[in-house]
Parts: sequence; C-alpha cells; structure tokens
Amino acid sequence: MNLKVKIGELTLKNPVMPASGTFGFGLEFKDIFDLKNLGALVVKTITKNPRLGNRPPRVYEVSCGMINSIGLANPGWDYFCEKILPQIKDLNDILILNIAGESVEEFQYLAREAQRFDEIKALELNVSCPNVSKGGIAFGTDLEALKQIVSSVRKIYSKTLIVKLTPNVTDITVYAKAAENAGADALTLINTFTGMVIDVKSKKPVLGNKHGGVSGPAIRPMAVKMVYDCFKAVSIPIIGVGGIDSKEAALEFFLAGATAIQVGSQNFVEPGFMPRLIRELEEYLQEENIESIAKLTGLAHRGEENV
Amino acid sequence: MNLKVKIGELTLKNPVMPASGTFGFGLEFKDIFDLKNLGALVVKTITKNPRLGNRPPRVYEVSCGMINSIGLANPGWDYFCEKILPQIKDLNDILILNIAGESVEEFQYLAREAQRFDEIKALELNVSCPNVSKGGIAFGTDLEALKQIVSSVRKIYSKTLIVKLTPNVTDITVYAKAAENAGADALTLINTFTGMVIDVKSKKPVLGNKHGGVSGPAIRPMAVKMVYDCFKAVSIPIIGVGGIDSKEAALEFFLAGATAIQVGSQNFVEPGFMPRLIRELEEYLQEENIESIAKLTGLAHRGEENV
Amino acid sequence: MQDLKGLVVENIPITKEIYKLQVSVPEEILPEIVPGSFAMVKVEAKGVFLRRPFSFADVDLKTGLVTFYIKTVGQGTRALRELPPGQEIRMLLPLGRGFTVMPGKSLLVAGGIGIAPLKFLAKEITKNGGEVRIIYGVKNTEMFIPEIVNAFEDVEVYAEVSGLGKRGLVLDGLKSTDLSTYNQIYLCGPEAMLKAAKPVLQNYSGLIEVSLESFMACGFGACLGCAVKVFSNNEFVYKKVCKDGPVFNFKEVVL
Amino acid sequence: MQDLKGLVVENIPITKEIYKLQVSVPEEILPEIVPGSFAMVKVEAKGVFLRRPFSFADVDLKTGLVTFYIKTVGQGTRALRELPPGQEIRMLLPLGRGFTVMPGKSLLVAGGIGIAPLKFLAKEITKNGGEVRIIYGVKNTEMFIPEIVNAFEDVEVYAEVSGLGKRGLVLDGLKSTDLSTYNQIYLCGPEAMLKAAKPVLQNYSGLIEVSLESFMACGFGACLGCAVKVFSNNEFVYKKVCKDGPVFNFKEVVL
Ligand SMILES: Cc1cc2nc3c(=O)[nH]c(=O)nc-3n(C[C@H](O)[C@H](O)[C@H](O)COP(=O)(O)OP(=O)(O)OC[C@H]3O[C@@H](n4cnc5c(N)ncnc54)[C@H](O)[C@@H]3O)c2cc1C
Ligand SMILES: Cc1cc2nc3c(=O)[nH]c(=O)nc-3n(C[C@H](O)[C@H](O)[C@H](O)COP(=O)(O)OP(=O)(O)OC[C@H]3O[C@@H](n4cnc5c(N)ncnc54)[C@H](O)[C@@H]3O)c2cc1C
Ligand SMILES: Cc1cc2nc3c(=O)[nH]c(=O)nc-3n(C[C@H](O)[C@H](O)[C@H](O)COP(=O)(O)O)c2cc1C
Ligand SMILES: Cc1cc2nc3c(=O)[nH]c(=O)nc-3n(C[C@H](O)[C@H](O)[C@H](O)COP(=O)(O)O)c2cc1C
Ligand code: FES
Ligand code: FES
Repeated sequence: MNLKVKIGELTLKNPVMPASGTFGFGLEFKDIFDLKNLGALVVKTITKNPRLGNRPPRVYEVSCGMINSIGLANPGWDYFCEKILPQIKDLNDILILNIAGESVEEFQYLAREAQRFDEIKALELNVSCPNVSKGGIAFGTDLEALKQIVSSVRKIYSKTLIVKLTPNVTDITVYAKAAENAGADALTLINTFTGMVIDVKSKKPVLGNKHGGVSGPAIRPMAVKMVYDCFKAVSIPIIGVGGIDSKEAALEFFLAGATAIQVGSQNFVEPGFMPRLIRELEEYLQEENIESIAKLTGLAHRGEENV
Repeated sequence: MNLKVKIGELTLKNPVMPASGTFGFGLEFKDIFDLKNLGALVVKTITKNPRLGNRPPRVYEVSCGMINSIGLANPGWDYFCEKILPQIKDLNDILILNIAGESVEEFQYLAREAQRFDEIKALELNVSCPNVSKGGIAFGTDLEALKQIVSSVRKIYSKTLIVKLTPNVTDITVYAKAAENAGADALTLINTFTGMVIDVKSKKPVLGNKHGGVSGPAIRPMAVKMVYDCFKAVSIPIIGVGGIDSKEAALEFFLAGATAIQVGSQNFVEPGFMPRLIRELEEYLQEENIESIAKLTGLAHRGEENV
Repeated sequence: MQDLKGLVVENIPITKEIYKLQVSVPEEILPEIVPGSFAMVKVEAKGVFLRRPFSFADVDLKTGLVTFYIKTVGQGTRALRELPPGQEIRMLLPLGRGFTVMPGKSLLVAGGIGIAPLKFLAKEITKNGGEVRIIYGVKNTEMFIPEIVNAFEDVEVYAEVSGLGKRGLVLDGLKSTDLSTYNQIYLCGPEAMLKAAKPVLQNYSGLIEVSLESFMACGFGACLGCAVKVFSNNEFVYKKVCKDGPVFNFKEVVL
Repeated sequence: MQDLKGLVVENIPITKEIYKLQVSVPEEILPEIVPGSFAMVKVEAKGVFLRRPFSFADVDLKTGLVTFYIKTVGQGTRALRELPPGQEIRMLLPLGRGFTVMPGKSLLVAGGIGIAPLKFLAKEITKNGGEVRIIYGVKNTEMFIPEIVNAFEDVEVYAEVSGLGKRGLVLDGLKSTDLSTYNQIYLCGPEAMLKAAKPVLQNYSGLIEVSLESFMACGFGACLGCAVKVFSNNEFVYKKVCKDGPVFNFKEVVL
C-alpha cells in the first residue's frame, strides 16, 4: 500500500497538504502533530511587500463553511526569507511557497527569489484571491493576464510550478488549459467562492471588506465538478481542494481526478485532521486492497469516451 | 406595516414566492397551506415539447443543501395549458410562468402563447438550467445568446418579463446589465451552481446525469453577493433566491438589494415554510417599526458612493 | 399529508445495525396510514438538510403509535438512533400510494430492511382474512429482526451465513416455492434482489407489487427527484416513487 | 495547546439567557489554564461549522473542572446549552495570552458576560494576596450572575433597570471611582462599554488590561481572522486576538 504521488518533479510521500492560508507557516500546528507527516507544507501567500490585510471583521461562519476576507496579510518576502524560512525549512522535506503579486513583475521578482532557495521545492501561484483590490482574482479571471503571469514565471523558475485557480469563472477548463499551455506543471483547484454575509441587526455586510471568499464543505460539490472537468481538459496533475472534511470527501477528489489534495478550513475546526486523514487513507487502501493511491485518480471517469 | 412590492407592472401583496421547480405546479402544497397567501405562484419550467427529464438518480443531499439534475422534466406547453393551467389559475392572483427553450424560436413560441392567457401575469425566462444539454445554462453564459433571447421575447411579450440568471459566470453584473438593456423588467438571481457528488462506494458520480445544480443554504453567501453587486449595476427590481431557510436569510437578500425573494429547496424540507416566513416578515416590520418592506431593499449599501 | 410533530416513545436497538423507533402521532392521522405508505422524517443533526423517508412498519390505532424499523446507513439514520424518548420529531405523513391488500393467499418476499413495510402489510392482510407466507432473507444476524418471526405463523428465514434459518438468498426461497399456489406476490428489498427476482417471476400471472426506494428531496411530488422508469401503456415513462409509488406493479418497473 | 475531550459535569441555567457549563478536563492541562485564556469548543449541531471561543471563568485544580459562563446568542450557544451531563465535548485549550496578575489594589470592570474571565482573574489576584474591587454592570436580571457577588467581598453591581444594585451603567461606576487608589485596572465587556471607557481612563497612568472579543475561525493563530488594530511602537498594526491577546494593553487598542 502506497500513498506516494508525483506532482511535477516532486514525489510526495503522501497526497495530503494544507491549503495556503489555512495553516499559517505551520508553526501553530507543531503542538498538535509532527509536520513531517504531511505530503508537503504549503505556506500562506507571500507577496513582495508586507501587507497588513483587510479591515476586521475578517472571518465569519456560513452554512457548512466560513467566509474570509483576510486580504493576503503577510510579512512580505524579505521578512519571510530572513525570519520565517529558517524556522520552517526543516519542518517538512517539501516546502511549497505560495506567492501573489500585484503585477507580472512582482510575480517574476518572487519567482527569481524563490529559485535561489534550495529549501523551496515548488511555487504555487495564487492568481485567485478574492480579497485584494489589485491582482488576485482579477488576474485569475483574465485569461490574458493568467497566461502572461504563468509563462513569465515559467521562464525564470525551473522547479515545479503550480497554478492555483479561482472557481469564480464561467468555464474553469479554459483557464486550466491556458495555465497548462503557459507552462504550469500542476494545478491547484480551487480557491474560495466570492460571497457576502449581511448582518441583519446592523443591516450591513458583516466583513470589514464587505465581501469575502467562501470555503468549507459548502463548496465541495462545485470543487469536485471542477476537478472532474479539468481532469478531462488537461494532462498535468491536479491538486484538489474545497471542503475536505473527511476521508470520503478526499476520496471524491481523487476519483474526480485529483493526484493530491489540500485541506483548508477543516484545519481550523480540527487541527489534527490531516494526520488522521493520512492514516485513514492508508487504511482505506488496505481494506480495498488498492496498491497505490495514484490508482484512484480519475477513476470516476471510467466508461467515458476520451479518457 | 406593508409587505407589498412591485415587480414590473405587478403589485405583489407580499414579496415571497416559490422558486421554479421546487413547488411543482403548486398542487402538492394545497394540503399544507392556502396558496393565496403567497405573493405569486411560479411554476416549474415549461418547455415547448414535453421532456422526460434526466436519468435517475436525480437528487442527492450535499452539505447544507442538495444537488439536482431533474433536467427540466415537464409535460410540455400543450398539456400545461390544457390540463394544468385550468387547475391552478385560481390558486393565486399572480401566476408567473417560467419557460425555457432550446432555441430563440422556442422562447418566442412560448412567449407568444403565454401572451394569450390573461391568467399568466408574467414570464420568467430560465436561461440558466445546468441540467439540459441544449439551451439552459449555455444560453445564460453566452452574452450574445442572452441578449437575443431577451430582446426577441420582449418584442412579443408585453407583460412583465423576468430573466433568471445563472451564477456560473465570471461576472454576473455583465449579464444582468445585458438582460436589462434587452428589455427585462426584473431579474431573478440566481439559479443553481453546477456541482458533482461522487459515490465513494461505486466510485462513480451519484447522479445519473453525473453533474447537477447545487442549491440550499450552502450557496446563500454567493447568491447574496450577486444580488448586492447587481443592485448596483441595474435599476430594475431583483428577485433574490438561493438558500433562504429563515427570516434572517430572507432579510439578507432584501438588504443586499432584492425587492422580492423566492424560496427553493426549503420547500422540500418544510413545506409550510413560505406562509411562516410571510408571517415572520410582517412581525419583523412591526417590531422594527418599518412601514414597508420595500424600504429594506438595498439598505446594506448605505454609505457607499454611487448608490 | 400533514407536517406533524410526533413524540418518540421508544427507540431501541434490535441489532447493532437496526433499531426500532416508535413515535406517537396525533390520532386523526392514523386511519390514513396504510401499508406501503411512508413518512419524511426531519433530522436535526450536523450537515443534514433533507428529510429522510421511512416506511411504516406498523400502526397501532389504540395507542396511536407508529413503528419504524431503521437500518443505520449514514448521518441521518445515525442521528435518529440517538433520539431519546420524549423527544419531539417532525414528520410529513402519510406519503405515497400503498400496497393493494387482496384476499386469498399472499406471498411476501422481503430482503433485509425491506421487511419493514411488509410487516405492516402482512398484518393488514391477515386482519382482512387473507393468508400470508413470508420469505425473509437477511445477510446475517445483524440484519435480522427476530420479532418478525414471532409475529406471523409462516415465516421462512434465509441468511447468507449459517445458523440462522436456511442458508441462502431470498431468491433461493423464491425459486423453491410453487408460486402458482399464491394469489399475489409482494416484494420489498434491495435493487439486486429485485433484479434477480425479475426472471424468476416472469411467468407468474397474478398481481405482483413492489415497494421501491429512491433518493428523495421532498417526498410529496414537488421536486421530480425520485424518478423511476416504468413501462406502462406501451411506453417508457418516469414515475415518481414518492407519489405514484413507492408501491408499483412489479412487471412495469424497469430496473 | 491541546485538542482534548472533556466531559460535561454540570450544565445549568443561571438565568434565561446565561448558563454555567462545567467540564472535566485531563489533569495535566489544568496548570496551563490562566485567567484570560480561553478554549475553542466544538459544537455538534445543525449548520455549525467553526468552533466557539469561551473564556475560562474558573479552574479547579482539585476536581479538574473548568467553568464557563455562557450567554445564549445564536445556534452555537443554543446547542451547547442542551448538552447533558456525561456528554463528551471537544475543546482546544488553553489558548491566548492571559492577564498579567499584579500585586496591590486592582479594579476589575465587567460588562455583561465580560464578567466570565474577570471572575477567574479576581480569584487569582486574591490568591496571590492582592486586593480586588469589581464593578459589574448588567442590562437586567437576565444578564446577572448572582454567584459573582457572593464570591468576592467588594462587588458593586450596576443595572440598567432598577431593583438590582445601583441603577446605571458600568461607566457611571467607573466615573464615580477614585481611580488613583488602584494600582491597575482590568476590563472586559462589550465594545460600546470599552469605547466609552476610553476617555474616562485616558489619564490613568497605571496598567490597564482589556480582554477583547472578535470573530475567530481557528483560535490559535493560523487564519489571521481575528485581527484587531493596535497602536504600538509608534505604528498601527493588526494583532491577533487569539494569540497576541485576547488580553491587550488597553491604551494600545484602537476601538
Ligand atoms: C419510500 C422509502 C421507504 C423507506 N423505508 C425505510 C425503512 O422502513 N427503514 C429503513 O431503514 N430505510 C428505509 N428507507 C431507506 C432510508 O430512507 C435511507 O436508508 C435513509 O434515508 C438513509 O439516510 P442516511 O442519512 O442515514 O444516509 P446517507 O447516505 O447519509 O443519506 C444521504 C442521502 O441519500 C438518501 N438515501 C441514502 N440511502 C437511501 C435509500 N436507501 N433510499 C432512499 N434514500 C436514501 C438520504 O435520504 C439522503 O438524502 C426507505 C426509503 C424510501 C425511499
Ligand atoms: C476570546 C473570547 C472569549 C469569549 N468568552 C466568552 C464567555 O466566556 N462567555 C460567553 O458567553 N461568550 C464568550 N465569548 C463570545 C462567544 O464566543 C460568542 O457569543 C459565541 O461564539 C456565539 O456563538 P453562537 O453560535 O451562539 O452565535 P452566532 O451569532 O450564531 O455565531 C456566528 C459566528 O459568529 C461568532 N461570534 C458571534 N458572536 C461572537 C462574539 N461575541 N465573539 C466572538 N465570536 C462571535 C461565532 O463564534 C460564530 O463563528 C468569547 C469570545 C471570544 C473571542
Ligand atoms: C482564512 C483563509 C485564508 C486563506 N488564505 C489564502 C491565501 O493566502 N492564499 C491562497 O492561495 N488561498 C487562501 N485561502 C484559500 C484556501 O487555500 C482554499 O483554497 C480554500 O479555503 C478552499 O478550501 P477549503 O474549503 O478546504 O477551505 C484561504 C482560505 C481561508 C479560509
Ligand atoms: C429540484 C430542483 C428543481 C429545480 N427546477 C428548476 C426549474 O425547473 N426551473 C428553474 O428556473 N429553476 C429550477 N431550480 C432552481 C431553483 O428555482 C432555485 O433557483 C435554486 O434552487 C436556488 O434556490 P434555493 O437555494 O432556495 O433552492 C430547481 C431547483 C431544484 C432544487
Ligand atoms: S421526492 Fe420529490 S417528487 Fe418524489
Ligand atoms: S482566530 Fe485564527 S488567527 Fe486568530
């Protein structure tokens, strides 16, 4: 029984990793479990300059999920590589740096920097944050901008390049194909859905930034369909994310076409969820007598044409 | 205290009506409450020809909601106007006919027919069904098709014309404006989100049609944001729909910018929900000393520029 | 159809997988509840949105109690299992078209939890002077409800394990029965059992009724979610399990 | 921080709005729980996704019990109210940076349910030989916890209705107090109270600490959701209520 999966040039010992922004830099979880257990460590989005983030309130509960408007609060690249990277580089063999920029140049700058650090094994481009006024989702919904960012980063960055897409588009397969053609080694599907909650008492949006991104089990059926559709559309590996809160939910993503998965909001609800999931996936393979988890990827497409 | 609202040329005695497809033709609910209580009666989508609908299974539960792939099963226009219309025309003063077509001509045909019947007070164009292979969401995501359908129906149909949009687009305000410019008197926002559930045991999609439309509280934050955004973009009234399961949820939609609301999946869970909601809204106006529910529409925008 | 509040009176495990839920409901609704009809039960638990359909396994006009036999499947049935006596519970009932109770000799064929509606049917047939034989197949003791055997005279149990009735499938029982001695046949069980029964019952000329299951959103005809393919009047149509059924003419159902 | 299972030992209503929940937790965690720290409590109820933060109002090292005073607000606190004794309950604890317990005379200013962490603090200060005066303001009897008054010698109650302590706001109490006789001041209460207290406390030179609330997703520093604006080292920054707080230097907090 084998949980190993391949994403670009990387071999992960198992397919479970945190979703960017839901795991801090990993340090907060050290009390709860050994981060070496994870398939990879994905950090909160880093930008070139520090960002304070949006006005509070920034999080709120919604039915079967949550909404956030953190706004990519982060200490910026310089602080990250001087102060944080040294603390976290030994937490897991595979460190994936998630980055966002307000321009193509910022993405390139960060990619060039990341390339210098051996301990950074892959980049995940966040072109899908709904909570910033510049860049973010604006790039992820503009096909030309997406192509330009991915191909210009590709020119600079020689290690594994992952592109994280937004679900807030008419047809995600178009963006998936564009990212693949521009040189992405893998896709992360999906970031949050834009949404809003209104406080009936104050008669105003609850979040300081008014709208935010919805995550959690509420968005899972949409995420699963996007993974399913993109599995048919591209041939690079897909990292599935959106509402994974159980072994069954994770399996849905593998069957739909994911090679690996990320856990987001569930980390808040149950900080020890990921190691439990890894154990349960291992048991599942044993019970079902499946030799490798990679065999599950895309199984739900059996019997279809063109697959 | 006054629950009256205006949609196009119609004055509804209250702003609560069923969402198409979740209330049959109303007949199933007669045991539970007097349909005269409703602001309007919206029927299941009618097409020109009868449709059997999709292969079962057609419904399944998802986290805080459900997914369906009914596929616009309906007896077709002829049967509807001969056998059903006579049975339901007296159930409520305001009967709204929801229609869909596989072509502009079918929409026009149905509009012309509907125009002949005094008991049909308004049309709701369903250009947003995710569960049919022709038309449906394909029209609702294609801006040109949308404009053409709305304007060609507008030419024929002189009563109140409502267009129901799909949330599965990058920017719904673009479609909202297009529908308004093409002659719509009001918008219904939103239809279901496309999604998929995979049965982990059989390793296949649960639904016979594989994918379906997600509804229920899970989609409410997205629906509220779309109503909020479109309220700024258009000046025709908006009928808000998506996950309304309580008075608070309904109020969110009014505050975001809805003039009226529709209740969908909650009708299945609590068939007497709508009359309860109407009572609770009335009490709310009293408690808050708000003279008319219309005063709530768009209140969450207070303090913003351009509103 | 009414949306009522019932009161849990008893909720006891029969095996690790099956429990018996008895609910007291308002008197006036009792006469409307017939064998084959069902209730949509509201479940107040994490993540559960839709109601859950369960067949009536018994109605006691004197005590005002209705009985359900429930198999633990997922989050809904797990939550219902925990309901304490005295708990209020919301139910939409009665729903659906029930069995046609007929005189003479009836053969009832139950697979697993499919025994639930057939128990009620057997009682009704017997009350009306009819004769009943039950073939009751279960996987193992976890799926077996002993009180069924005590309630009727002629019950033949089949189990896939040895030590409980005859070893074999319900189908074995059906095959070894002289069907011609029965005036009608009633079935309820998993799809695989019904599919396998099709050829065996092909030449049987009497009435055969089956109670079907399907995923349901509403349970009362409003959503069109519970479609089942039926061949009737020379054409294939979709019927609603919740309203046209759950009891159908077995010969017309396309499985 | 540990994700533990506790056992509900007592869960009783104090008023219609407030209840007291006592949970037995594993011994080894008890010494880490300090006044001002809190737990994120998992709620198993319909629609609830995130955990809920509650301050420790007491810890008993002998019995291993922790106490929460909880005000019924929405679905989470409504569900917790129903937990029967013996029920297992999952909690992440202890979280946050607590109060700085200081010697001398302390003034504790509580608004409503803000009394919860201050009760624990008062006990701790007293234990360490300090002196405590509590100004405890409530809207009405529904928000009033009588056992607070019995637990400490010097408690002054203000209520917005007559018949319970002095009539008025907590602020009235604060204004009529000679602050200079206190070595430090601790606050916990609704935002409106804290805002109103700002000018009153402006010239007070001693330490003022406040325990803040904010919406939280994680409670342990991972989501950055609980931001509060703080003016410190000559610049405005966002701090995390869950990790940098919930106790902050009142003078630095931007309300
Ligand atoms: C008319 C009818 C009568 C029934 N009578 C009984 C009975 O007497 N005793 C009994 O134990 N079971 C009965 N069932 C099946 C029972 O409804 C399901 O086992 C139950 O809904 C499972 O719910 P869950 O939340 O535990 O499972 P989950 O798998 O978590 O449920 C997920 C969704 O699938 C639906 N679902 C899952 N399995 C079934 C199924 N077999 N049939 C219909 N919907 C299903 C659920 O209702 C829910 O919407 C009946 C079903 C129907 C349609
Ligand atoms: C550090 C801290 C300590 C607290 N200590 C106590 C205490 O000892 N006793 C007590 O009664 N209350 C306390 N609260 C407030 C308590 O957490 C909320 O009242 C509770 O979360 C409301 O949950 P609900 O589901 O009933 O309300 P809902 O309004 O349904 O909750 C919706 C969402 O908003 C959040 N929320 C709502 N109100 C608050 C609030 N005031 N603060 C933080 N989040 C909120 C909920 O956690 C949830 O995520 C504390 C809050 C914090 C941050
Ligand atoms: C509080 C919060 C902060 C997030 N921050 C980021 C981020 O910085 N960068 C990013 O790419 N995605 C971010 N996301 C999105 C998640 O990585 C993930 O795509 C999304 O939450 C869906 O997964 P889930 O349903 O499992 O939470 C954030 C999500 C949440 C809830
Ligand atoms: C079972 C089902 C059938 C539906 N059929 C239709 C339909 O025929 N025509 C239509 O315009 N919308 C249809 N809808 C969409 C609803 O009208 C509504 O837009 C959607 O369910 C969101 O509202 P809700 O979250 O309150 O259910 C259907 C929804 C469901 C759940
Ligand atoms: S379950 Fe809704 S029509 Fe049958
Ligand atoms: S609540 Fe998540 S960082 Fe504070």
